[in-house]
Amino acid sequence: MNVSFILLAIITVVGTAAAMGMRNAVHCVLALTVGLAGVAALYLQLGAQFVGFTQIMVYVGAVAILAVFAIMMTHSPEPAKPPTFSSFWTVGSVVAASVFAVLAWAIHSSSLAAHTLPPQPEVTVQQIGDALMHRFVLPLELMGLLLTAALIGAVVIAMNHREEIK
Amino acid sequence: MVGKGIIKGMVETARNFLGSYVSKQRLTTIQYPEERAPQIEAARNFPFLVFDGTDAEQGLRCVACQICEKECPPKCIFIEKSKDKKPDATGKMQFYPATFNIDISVCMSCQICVEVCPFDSIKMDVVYDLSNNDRFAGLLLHKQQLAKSNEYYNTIHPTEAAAVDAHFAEERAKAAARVKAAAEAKLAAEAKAATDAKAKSETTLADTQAQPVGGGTR
Amino acid sequence: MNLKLDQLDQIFVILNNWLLGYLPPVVRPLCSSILAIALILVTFALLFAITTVLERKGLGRIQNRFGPNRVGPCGFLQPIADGIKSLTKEDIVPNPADHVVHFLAPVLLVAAAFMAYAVLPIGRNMILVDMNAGVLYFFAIGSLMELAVFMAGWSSRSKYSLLGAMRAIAQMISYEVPLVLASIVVIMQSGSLSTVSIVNMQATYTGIWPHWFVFTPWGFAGFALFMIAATAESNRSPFDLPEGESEIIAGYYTEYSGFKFALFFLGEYIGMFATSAMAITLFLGGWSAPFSFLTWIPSYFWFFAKLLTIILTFIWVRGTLPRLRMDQLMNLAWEFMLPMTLLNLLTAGVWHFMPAGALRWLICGAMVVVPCILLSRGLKQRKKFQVRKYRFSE
Amino acid sequence: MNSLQNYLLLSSLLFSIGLAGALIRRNAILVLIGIELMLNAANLNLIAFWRFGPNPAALTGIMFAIFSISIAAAEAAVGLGIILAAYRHSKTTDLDRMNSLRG
Repeated sequence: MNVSFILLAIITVVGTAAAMGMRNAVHCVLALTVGLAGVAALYLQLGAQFVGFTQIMVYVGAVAILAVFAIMMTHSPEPAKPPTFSSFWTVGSVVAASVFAVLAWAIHSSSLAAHTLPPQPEVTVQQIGDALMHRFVLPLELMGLLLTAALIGAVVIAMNHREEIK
Repeated sequence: MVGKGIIKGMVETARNFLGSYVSKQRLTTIQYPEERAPQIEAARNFPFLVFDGTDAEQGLRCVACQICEKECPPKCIFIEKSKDKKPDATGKMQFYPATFNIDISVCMSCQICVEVCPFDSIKMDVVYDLSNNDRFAGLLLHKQQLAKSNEYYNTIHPTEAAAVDAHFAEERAKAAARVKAAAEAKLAAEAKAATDAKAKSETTLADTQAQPVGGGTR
Repeated sequence: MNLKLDQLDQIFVILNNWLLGYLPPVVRPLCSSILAIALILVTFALLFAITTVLERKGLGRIQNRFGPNRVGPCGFLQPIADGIKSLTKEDIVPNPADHVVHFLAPVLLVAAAFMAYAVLPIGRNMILVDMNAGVLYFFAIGSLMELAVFMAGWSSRSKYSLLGAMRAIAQMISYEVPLVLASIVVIMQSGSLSTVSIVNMQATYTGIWPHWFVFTPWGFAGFALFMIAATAESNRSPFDLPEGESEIIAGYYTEYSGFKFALFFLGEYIGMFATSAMAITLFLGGWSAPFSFLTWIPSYFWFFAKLLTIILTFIWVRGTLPRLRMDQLMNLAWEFMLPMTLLNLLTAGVWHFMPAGALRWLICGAMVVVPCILLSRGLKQRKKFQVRKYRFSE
Repeated sequence: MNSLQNYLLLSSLLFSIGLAGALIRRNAILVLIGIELMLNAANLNLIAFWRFGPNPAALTGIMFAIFSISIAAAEAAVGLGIILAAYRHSKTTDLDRMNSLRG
């Protein structure tokens, strides 16, 4: 286990844990960006440059900003702070912990530990583009369709229907 | 077509940019401490005291009548009257201010002191860079700082000063005429007295020898 | 002679290698990066200083004023005075502000702005990291700046800051789409996301003319769209609504003072240089000379000459155009820029598959110009871009 | 040394954190973020399996991750749109108080 992995793992786990545990929602999102940047760095460490940068662009540049905007727009005027966690937080954390325990047990007991790092494959953007345009052209088209649908859907859902009110 | 106006504007600013290097008339800014914008004649900000001649102490027109002190709305003028007297601008013996202070941090440049002054001794100045490190003592102007010559007044407000000077000349002429008239009257009175006395003596010489020759000048 | 000029071109590379020769081989990569990073930091901070004074003087001349002319010869030492001033000013943090985030925002902004230079080729063989996905890295880093802007606006707990941040983020997100789409034409044509190979592709000549992408219909349109989007992305006038001082004081950095304010200024300018440098890399041939007989002049000279030209154009535009309204800004992004960039993509595709010749030029030119005119006319008729009418003047 | 197991453990930890967040947070936006985190954990798994797998040249893991990121982005956009619509309806993003079917 090398130093960079440990460092990135710590950053990721601390960032995401803070994102789920902090009181202020905006702080949560900022911590989330740290955690997701850590994940992106892990991708880079694994040699997936394209995915790493896409991760930063999509999560830090788009999702975090969107979430922050949503938090700002749904800022409730009431001064009393609602409790951070829901009423059944004990149940929730027990479920999450047990999920982690099961997964960890499965990983630990599996034969995957035998795998060691194979030589770094050379992944150029050209190869990714070729793969997207040949082998994965149908998923790509579907993805385009999905994103268009999501774009239109999000606009329609979030749009203020002022005409109806009038 | 969209963009025509943008190009027009860009050409205009480019012309300004290059033109400001070529022709100095385009530049409206004045490099302040070295150059100063010419002031119009009606410019005014804080009052000063006018003196005639060369000696600030002797020629001061102010007679410490304290009207300005009373009229000043923010009460920024402080005058202390002298014990002795000195001749004023028209040669009459008058008091003069032993102390004359104006606190220009209080002064509101209303010019009321100038309006009420019957001796044309307080006028408005045009010096505007009066900033100072000491905001109390530095902005309290004393008589020495306030006193400025009539020539200076003539340079800053020529028309007004010319009118004041003409007025003073008239006053002085009147005063001189009065003095002259008084002197003439005195001379005439003396002469008359002399002739009267002579005549009297002539007429009364025979009657009464004991009449003394009186002055009768007063 | 020729050898010497080559050496002049590569002088920084040679110097770097010579310096590293004295070090043990283990630390060489680390020291090489540190040297390069230090050089970039110093160079672009210096360029920032020069730009501030050039901008102030240029804007002054455009408005028939002198501009700063007191400190040093012709006022060129003004940035030093400004730096001393901002360093010695009190650093005021509003009491209700979120102190940690308030502190981190300018740091993140400047760091993100400088990080973008890692993939910008400043000269031949002069690049920090030749990344395979360089252009993608650049845009990913650009999105970090939005986060910094949000942090600044939100942590100040001031309505002006928040409004400025909201405006800035809305604007940056809206214009990131045309920015990326305008640069995709270059990526399509060069078949690479690596900035080095994009520049190498443009650094060839037919006769004396270079193969810059800007000298093609799609390249020219892409360059124009990229520059408009870059102006908006770096919050420069006429798209400087986030800091519209007549409405919201200074936008998201209203509550900053002293050196943090200077950092915001620095970050903004460094970001502007980075986007300009990206435009140079993508469309203007990076460090390559404009004519084949001028290749003997060092490559970094050409890079900085181009960068300075773009900066001066930015200043010129700032001195000319008035600020847009928020709805005009958004309409421009979504109703003009986005369709135009998409059409430009199509044009680039057509260009790629047509045989070279006059016909290709004609068709591709028409494909760019005609929709542009039609679109602008249509939007004008729908009163989306009307001439401003002032109710109370005239 | 830097084995697949570590990456898998890390990703399962991320998944659990995301799951915990999605289950116990009251703010709807943070619940959505928890779901995003779970997706990220899956992505990390995909990349790790691609890297340690027998045939990295096939790029399948990378493709899967790219598609997954796109889906996550779409999901975030639609999810936040729904949250905004719900907020406009009930004036809260607190999930414990969004408990009536009638708006």
